[in-house]
Amino acid sequence: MVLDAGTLLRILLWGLVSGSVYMLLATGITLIFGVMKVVNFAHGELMMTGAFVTFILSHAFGLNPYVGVFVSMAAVGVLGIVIERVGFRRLRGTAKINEIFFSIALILILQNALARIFVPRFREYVQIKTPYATEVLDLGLITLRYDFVILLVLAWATLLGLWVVLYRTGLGRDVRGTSQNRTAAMLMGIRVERVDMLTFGIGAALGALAGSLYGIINPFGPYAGTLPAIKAFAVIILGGLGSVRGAVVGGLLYGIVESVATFFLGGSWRDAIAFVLLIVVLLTRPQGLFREGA
Amino acid sequence: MGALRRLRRELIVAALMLGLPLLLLTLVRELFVLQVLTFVFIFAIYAQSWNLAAHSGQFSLGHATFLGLGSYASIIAASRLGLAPAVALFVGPILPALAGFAIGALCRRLREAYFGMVTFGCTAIVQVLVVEQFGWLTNRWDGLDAPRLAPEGLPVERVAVLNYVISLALMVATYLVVAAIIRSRIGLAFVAIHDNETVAAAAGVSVVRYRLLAMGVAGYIGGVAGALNGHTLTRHISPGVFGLEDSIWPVLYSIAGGLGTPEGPILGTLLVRVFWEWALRRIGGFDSLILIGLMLALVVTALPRGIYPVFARATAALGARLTPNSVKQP
Amino acid sequence: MSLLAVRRVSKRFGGLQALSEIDFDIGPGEIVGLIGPNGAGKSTLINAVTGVYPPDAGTIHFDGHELTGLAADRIARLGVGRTFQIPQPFGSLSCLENVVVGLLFAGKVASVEAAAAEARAILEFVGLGDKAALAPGSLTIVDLRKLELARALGTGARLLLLDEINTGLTAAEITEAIRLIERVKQRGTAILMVEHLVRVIMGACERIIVLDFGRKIAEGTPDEIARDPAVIRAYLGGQKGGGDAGR
Amino acid sequence: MPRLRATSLVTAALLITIVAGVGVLPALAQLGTVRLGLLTSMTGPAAATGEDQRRAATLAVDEINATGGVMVREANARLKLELVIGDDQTSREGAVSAVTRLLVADKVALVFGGLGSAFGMAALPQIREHGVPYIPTPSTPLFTRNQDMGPDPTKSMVFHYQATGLMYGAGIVDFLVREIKPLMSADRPLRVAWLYQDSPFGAEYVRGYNDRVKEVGAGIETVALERFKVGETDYRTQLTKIKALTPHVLVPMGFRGETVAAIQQAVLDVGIDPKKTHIGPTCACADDPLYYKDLGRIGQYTTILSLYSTHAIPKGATFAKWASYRKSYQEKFGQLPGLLGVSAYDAVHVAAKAIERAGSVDKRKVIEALGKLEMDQMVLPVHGGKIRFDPKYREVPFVLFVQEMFWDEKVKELRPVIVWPGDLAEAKYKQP
Repeated sequence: MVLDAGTLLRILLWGLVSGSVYMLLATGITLIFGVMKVVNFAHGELMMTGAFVTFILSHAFGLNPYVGVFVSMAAVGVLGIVIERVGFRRLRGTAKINEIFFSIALILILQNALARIFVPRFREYVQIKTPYATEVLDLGLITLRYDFVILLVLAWATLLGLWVVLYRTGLGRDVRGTSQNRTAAMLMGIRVERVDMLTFGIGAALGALAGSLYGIINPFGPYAGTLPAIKAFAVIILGGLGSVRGAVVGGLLYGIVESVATFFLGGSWRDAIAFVLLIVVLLTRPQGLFREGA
Repeated sequence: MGALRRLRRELIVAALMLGLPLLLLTLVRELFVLQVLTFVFIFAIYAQSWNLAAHSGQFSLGHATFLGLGSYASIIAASRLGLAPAVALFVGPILPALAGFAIGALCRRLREAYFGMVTFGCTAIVQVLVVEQFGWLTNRWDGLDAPRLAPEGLPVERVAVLNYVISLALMVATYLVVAAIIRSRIGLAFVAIHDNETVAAAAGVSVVRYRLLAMGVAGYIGGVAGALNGHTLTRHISPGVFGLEDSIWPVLYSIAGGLGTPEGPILGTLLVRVFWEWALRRIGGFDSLILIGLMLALVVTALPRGIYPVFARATAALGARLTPNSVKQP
Repeated sequence: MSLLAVRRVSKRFGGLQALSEIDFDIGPGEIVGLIGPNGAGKSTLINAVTGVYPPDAGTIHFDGHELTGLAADRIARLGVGRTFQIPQPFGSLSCLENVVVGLLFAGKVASVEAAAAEARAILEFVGLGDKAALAPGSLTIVDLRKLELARALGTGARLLLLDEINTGLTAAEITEAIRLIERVKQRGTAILMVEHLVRVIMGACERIIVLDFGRKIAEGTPDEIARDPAVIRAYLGGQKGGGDAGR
Repeated sequence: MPRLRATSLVTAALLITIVAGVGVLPALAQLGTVRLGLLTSMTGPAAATGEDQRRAATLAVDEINATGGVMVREANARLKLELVIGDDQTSREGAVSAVTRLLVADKVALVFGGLGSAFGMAALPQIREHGVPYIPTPSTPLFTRNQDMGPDPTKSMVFHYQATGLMYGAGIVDFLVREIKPLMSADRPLRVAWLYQDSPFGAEYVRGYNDRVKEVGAGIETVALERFKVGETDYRTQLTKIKALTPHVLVPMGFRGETVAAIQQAVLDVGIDPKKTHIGPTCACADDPLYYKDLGRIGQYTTILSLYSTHAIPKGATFAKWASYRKSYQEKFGQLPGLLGVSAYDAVHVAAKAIERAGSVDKRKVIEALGKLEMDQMVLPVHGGKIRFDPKYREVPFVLFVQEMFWDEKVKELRPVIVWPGDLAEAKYKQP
């Protein structure tokens, strides 16, 4: 197996790119889990809804996807808030497994609603076209499409923005407070119900961003969200439930391991390797790489 | 005799559970209704196996591992080793039982979301092993055809009735086995572990041993459901069984029915499945699936403890003391 | 021969040396008090003895068996029962069933029916006879403590470790609790009682061990302990000259 | 007490479902019609292709009913055809319950159609048990070639109306040896790399390819057999591995969306140069209108092995029906048809002809008629112009041809030119 520098660099690059998408998805999920201890398997469908909104804005209205993505984040953020109000809020206090049940129902609703709207016209797969689709940045050893550069910049800028919100704003303080100790936060006068709502909105918006970026570099369909979401769950467990730092490091590590494993073991191991990694980490550190809630 | 006396209530329910469908059998000749109900009986066994593991606090998101391995082992035993399907049906599930022990051991220190994720991961890994490493035995992606449980040469109507009765009998048998376990010291140990492991240990319960036992028995029962499904309804098995979809069914049915009770999974499977079939036939396409999603969301938000409490309150009015002394709420 | 022999037991959590070189014995049927200011290592010691986590160093023997490193459930089955500082009943089981669990597994009672009968007797003994069928969720803090004790008794333990079973009780409730512990002692069960309330310990215990910052600073009869300067200093803090100590 | 109201609401709803459950009973068959069951994916990832088959089958049924229906001697009347849809939901369980509904509830006279090989195979045991004639259109040869379904007449109710993976694999080798090898590696082995879907569909294409390479013994060296999971759309890692092996040919084998993604990622992201590496021939099942639009300019000079092309109509009289079908489909549905829709369209006509020859709707007689059937080819081109199911494996020898893609500035889409086999070729294969 010839493994020259160019090939290795490209493998790590693909891992970095898919890792960034996993990272955004995982950060959204871990925020929601951190604050509300809610396991929402339908996060993948929120991701796909975001991707489809960006797609329609660019396909039907000609809006540049890198502008449309913010509209999509807002729209899916609102959808997230509605879902939290209607569903997860009412399940608080009942059995933990009910949340999984509710998210399964959500998967059925969102997936088939998207399919009903898009499949008759666009068949199984669509892809978001960007104005820079064929422009290429030549870095000597490898060439890199503009879209990848923008993806990495957008993903990390969003993380920076999230860090600022979390550690430099009132809302951020409330979120971290509620995440660490809900009852204490309530006693301190934090309106935890409002924090739940906003956190779910932010988490959903991050999912929409992850979906839109995924939809720019890969074709996607209404059913493409479920697997990435479950892998993102494995990531937040790898990184430590509720820990944003864990989600970031876990997401990147995950993308790279998947890419390297696909290179050496072949495509059929791609999904399974993710869980082999999870099992190995959990056997050595049952609470994940970073302490919970960091 | 103590045990039988303790199960008096369950024996009544079992008699009802056996009698009503048999009565229905005499009234209804429509083959399609028989096949839908046979599917309900088989997947009620599968949901029961998930419910038993959940009873000990182990909420698996990869239960398809047991369904699939049970099916594969039984079909291979029947077609390659020449075992009669009726025997392979009970020999095959030994493999998922062992897998249950292995997964239980792997996850003995993991709880809730961690446990769920690793069990899901195991399903993905088992699929690759079945297709790749054991491809020579499992025919890789082409899958295997399953010999029929009913003797050859039997006309289609008689086969459907036979499948119906066998599945019904096995469902009721599983119900009684699980009820006996839940009512016994093992059941108490499961609930103790589910509620608080440290205190259970302080009371002398060997937490790891009982968790493994729960996963092993659940593995076996899930395997029987897989084998039964293979030899009666699908008559074929392919690696597709190890997908997320097949792991979700028992979770849906058990929760809709009501967790922690042996009656819950059966009730849940019946109601959700009949609604599913009705929606698919009457509406079909994406709309039917959206409607099913809405219905499930409504059920869980309105009835967080599943349909069972409603059913129990309703039947309690009939005088028969069908509500156990304390309705278990996980 | 001592029932419980703790030899040079130490336990460290990261930087905190929770226990260092603890030595003591408890004879069969003896009531021993374990006191010390908050964070002295009382609960850590109980958790080490009952196998919640193994000690880093030292050995623990019970009735000739080595406990160090054994799993918590095996220690319970050897006859070491305990209650928890914060009562933790099995939420989805009735009070009767809570006690039945202890009887069936640690107490090694053969059948569920036999265990149920004996559990009813134990509940009567601790004063919860009328609440057998109730779910623990509906009990007061006092009753919950009684349920903890009942479950521990159910394990047929020959040594009971009571972790602050009287904290937060009113004076009358404490007297009742002490009388209950006396009756447990009459059944020949040795008790190691962890308490803050010095008055309770002085009243009930034959011997007292005092911990401070993870070290054993004193051991002796209640009178000796009351006069021991090290104990006074530990309890009343380093007052200038300690003039008005020993109230 | 809002909680009680919600609970009673749900209980009421659930009780209705039990009563409605009886509604699961089949609709009464319209008197005097012949019911044909289309078993395909109407929901799930393959839903679009299912829709294409539903449209095409409806078109065929309407055409036949317009002529008064099918002449059935036993009923000495012309009976109308009735199309019943069985949705396999792109899943194994879905296929089993859908075919059960078709056989048991709707009591169809014949089952046909389908996209996913795995779902067709899952439904097969039910069909064999009921002994109903089955005309599957997915491509796996296992419908008629595994030991259970071999040439024994009692098990031969399956008549496979689709080019099988074996035919496709062989066609790919023949094209590469005749057209590509002389240009790119006349004196040394042709280095071929595969990137294929990890599924029954993908596996049998590779099996057909490997069998043909052994048969032909030509200088082909398979340098890579990279796989991707069904539903996966990021193949950059596998393609990077393939680029490092500097192959002469890259064969991306998947459904339409997967094939388009594989080619775009190969050329744009991984930097495989179409001038140095020939891309194709890709799968016939990718040959639908969106393929030519989505692939775009980088698809130039790539090839596709087709049974039915959306844009290129091979010359010759045998293709008259092809043009008229295409026109009526476009008029009725506003979109151009795809390959699997055409297969379903033809299957309806084959079924109707067989029922007419059998003069009855009895399954054994229809099976016998299908076995002896000989009719003019419909839309899909067949060697010899006649549709006949070979006695051994009951397959139809379809004509496969390769098209090369060229960018058409006017329509801003790719347009194909048939370059192989010689008798159908409009032009020689043009190296970029």
